[in-house]
Amino acid sequence: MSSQRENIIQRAVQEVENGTIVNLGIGMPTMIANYIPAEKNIFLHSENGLLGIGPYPGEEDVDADLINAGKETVTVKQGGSFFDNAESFAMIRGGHIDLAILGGMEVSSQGDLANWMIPGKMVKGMGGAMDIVQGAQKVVIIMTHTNKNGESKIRKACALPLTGEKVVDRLITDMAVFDFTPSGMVLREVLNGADVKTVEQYTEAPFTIDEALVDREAK
Amino acid sequence: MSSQRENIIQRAVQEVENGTIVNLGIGMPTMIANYIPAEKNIFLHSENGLLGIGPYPGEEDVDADLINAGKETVTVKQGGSFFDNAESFAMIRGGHIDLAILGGMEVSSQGDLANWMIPGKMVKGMGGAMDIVQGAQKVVIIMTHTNKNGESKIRKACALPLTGEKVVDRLITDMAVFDFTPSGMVLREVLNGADVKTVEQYTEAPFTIDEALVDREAK
Amino acid sequence: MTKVQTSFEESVARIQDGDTLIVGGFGLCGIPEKAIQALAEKGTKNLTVVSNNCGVNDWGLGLLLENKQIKKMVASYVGENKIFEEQYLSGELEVELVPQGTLAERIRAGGAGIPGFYTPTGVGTPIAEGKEHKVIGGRQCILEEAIQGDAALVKAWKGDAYGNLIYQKTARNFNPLAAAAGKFTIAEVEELVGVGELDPDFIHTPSLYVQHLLVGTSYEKRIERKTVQQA
Amino acid sequence: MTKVQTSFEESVARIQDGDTLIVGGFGLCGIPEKAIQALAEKGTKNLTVVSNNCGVNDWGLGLLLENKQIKKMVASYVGENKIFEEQYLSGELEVELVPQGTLAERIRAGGAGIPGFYTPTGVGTPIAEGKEHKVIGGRQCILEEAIQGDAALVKAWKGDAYGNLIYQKTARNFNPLAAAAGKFTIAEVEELVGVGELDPDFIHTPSLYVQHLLVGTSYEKRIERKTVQQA
Repeated sequence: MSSQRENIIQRAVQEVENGTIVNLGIGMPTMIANYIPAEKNIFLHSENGLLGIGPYPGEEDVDADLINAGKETVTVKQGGSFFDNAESFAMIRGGHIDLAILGGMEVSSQGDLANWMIPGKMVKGMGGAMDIVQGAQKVVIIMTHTNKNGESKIRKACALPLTGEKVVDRLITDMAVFDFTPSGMVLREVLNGADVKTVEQYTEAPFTIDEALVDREAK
Repeated sequence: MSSQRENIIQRAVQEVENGTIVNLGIGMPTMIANYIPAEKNIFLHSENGLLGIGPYPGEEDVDADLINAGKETVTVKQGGSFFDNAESFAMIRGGHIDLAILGGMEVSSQGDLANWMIPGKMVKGMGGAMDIVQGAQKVVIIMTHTNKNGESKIRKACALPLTGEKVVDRLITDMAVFDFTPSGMVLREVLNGADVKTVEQYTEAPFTIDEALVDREAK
Repeated sequence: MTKVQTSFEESVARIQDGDTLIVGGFGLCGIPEKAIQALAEKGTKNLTVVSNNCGVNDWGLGLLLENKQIKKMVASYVGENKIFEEQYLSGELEVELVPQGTLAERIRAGGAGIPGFYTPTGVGTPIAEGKEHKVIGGRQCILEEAIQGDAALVKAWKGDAYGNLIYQKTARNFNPLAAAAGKFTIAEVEELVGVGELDPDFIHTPSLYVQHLLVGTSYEKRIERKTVQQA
Repeated sequence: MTKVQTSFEESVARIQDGDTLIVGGFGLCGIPEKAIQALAEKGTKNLTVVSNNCGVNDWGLGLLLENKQIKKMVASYVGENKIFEEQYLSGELEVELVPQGTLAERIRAGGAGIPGFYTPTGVGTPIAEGKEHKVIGGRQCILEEAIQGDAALVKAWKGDAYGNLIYQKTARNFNPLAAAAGKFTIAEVEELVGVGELDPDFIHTPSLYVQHLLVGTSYEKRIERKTVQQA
């Protein structure tokens, strides 16, 4: 794993609070599970119908009937449960998931998210992402701050088709943490040696800076 | 039981076909269960969450957790199942019940049913009746032909508030059997010694007479 | 992470005057006896109670009626209760009658984040008055809205410390729906089992719907109509 | 009264050219392997298939794609299948992408007689285009309609002759929803058990949703992403 991705995951795992129900998106977010400290009792929700994802199975325990939303073989934790997809999304839509951490392609200053479709490319489908961003109590997006060309993925407005409008609560990149508040996007933290100036340079979307952060930099 | 009610039940039980799923309303319809021949394999649906009502329990098997929609203690038949009320009415609304037999206060010539509310009297509620008349594949109403004052309960239009509009498929009284078709209400059978003339006399609603019945009376 | 509580009194203290409360049970079958009793003792007032029925004079939700704790009742059938009749006729008690299937579906919708749905149930009846009508797939329907509770009281057969629940026979009825639709769900069980003892394939209410779990003792489980086979 | 059939070939012959077919499964997990194979052999054409995914090139619904039996696919994610991509890009295959939760709810609604419902899912996205919008309880929603199938194919773990079914682990997924939403539901099981052997408190699909029940043998249960713990 690149150190960039590793850094993002390390910061993202701090979002996971003890005793909560968490849904992790496919890809980088799934990897967060490996970093959750053992003393935190978390129930991971998998939208294909499982509450309480356990670790990957040993070779002898691989079960084709027990997979996560990424179609990987998994196990079930003690106290977990299985259910159908209507129930699974009732949990999501009904606000019973405390935290969802998903990947992103673009995030706008008003908290719009695009993460499912690139026009002109083969459309694979949105899976459960549109439901999750509407339903989870807190939606955290993790993504690299810029694309391969060094351009900001945090845009004034998303150019890509949306997954959800005004749905992002927090954005974690390799450089910064932003919150989306009624009064706009706020820079809360700078990460991994970046400073506010660098963040401003690589962020297309306008944002304000948390007072505490201003104070810290002033020191 | 009055012979009038007994006659209605005897005719109504003939509606119950082997291998079907049947919902019986509270009161007189519930009693139909006792008349279903043992060789017919029927699954009785109880809207409080039971498919496969068995006979009343023996004294030692009475279970407060096992009741029918009339709140009577019952048993469960082999191959039966329990479910919650959303599932129970999914079965009803979704068209998975083959036949419902309910009591009636008034039925109109277009197949409207009133059976839940008398203005000026204390309203007890409709329970599941409004769902059942909309959802069951076939709705059969059983009631006495006339009220205590000898007035027709089969009306041009119902005077009482409706349970459902154009929902009755068949009406069985102590005197006659009517079907409700796109071309109106049709008298199919006269029962218990009544003749067409008597039925006409005691029926406010206009109806046509089944050809086969005309032929029979002509003989 | 355990949701086990020991005091019904303290648990129901979460419920505030004026709250909307969803209560499981069908007739007196599967009702949360202990939580209702504690709430009657607590005396919380001006409640909107959503439940298929309203108990009988001296049991179940009838206890809250007797105390005049209920401002509004949302139910499908309320015919078993004299006090109900008195309070309703005197205008003290507001009543919303909802067809049983629509009530179940509205509560399910509340738990499932479905703000509204169309149903043919009630079309052409007094229930449809003032509601939006729409023809979908050739069928005339009315719009019904979700019901959510500030709290829900449910009764299960067994539960574990995380809040996983299973129900027994027809005592399931509205309980799983109420559990999901309550923002704060208090579940009472006859038996607390160890975490892992409930088979994950056969859990009726997954843990995340439950906030408090209490063990009740000496359940009365009153029977409204005891019917037995003639020997 | 028994619903047990012995020939997958005869059962799938109920499905007509042009039918809408709801198929259980998530990825390759819990798919009705045997009925799909029989349908591929039968060659029924112009199908509208509703399923969360569309199999892989040489397995599951991919077999029907390969045969060009599918006219339209309704799914939430179709990224695992090269043939799909080809047919889609060439315009041979019509595709309706539906958010997974909306898809599950639309199928549930089809089985439950709810013609339409409002959901916040998809608001502000391409999914919402052309759909009726309504604010309910302060939330902007779109109207989604029920999906019913002329037939449904589902895979369960165990079943009895009446058609009661139970599923195992995450192989449950869309199967109970599909079973209820199919006008003619063909269920395949790994094991046929005696009537009365399934506990009535723990039946996932009650008998009335199933029309045909068949026992499949030597299930392949292919795994898409075998992941194991590093020792």
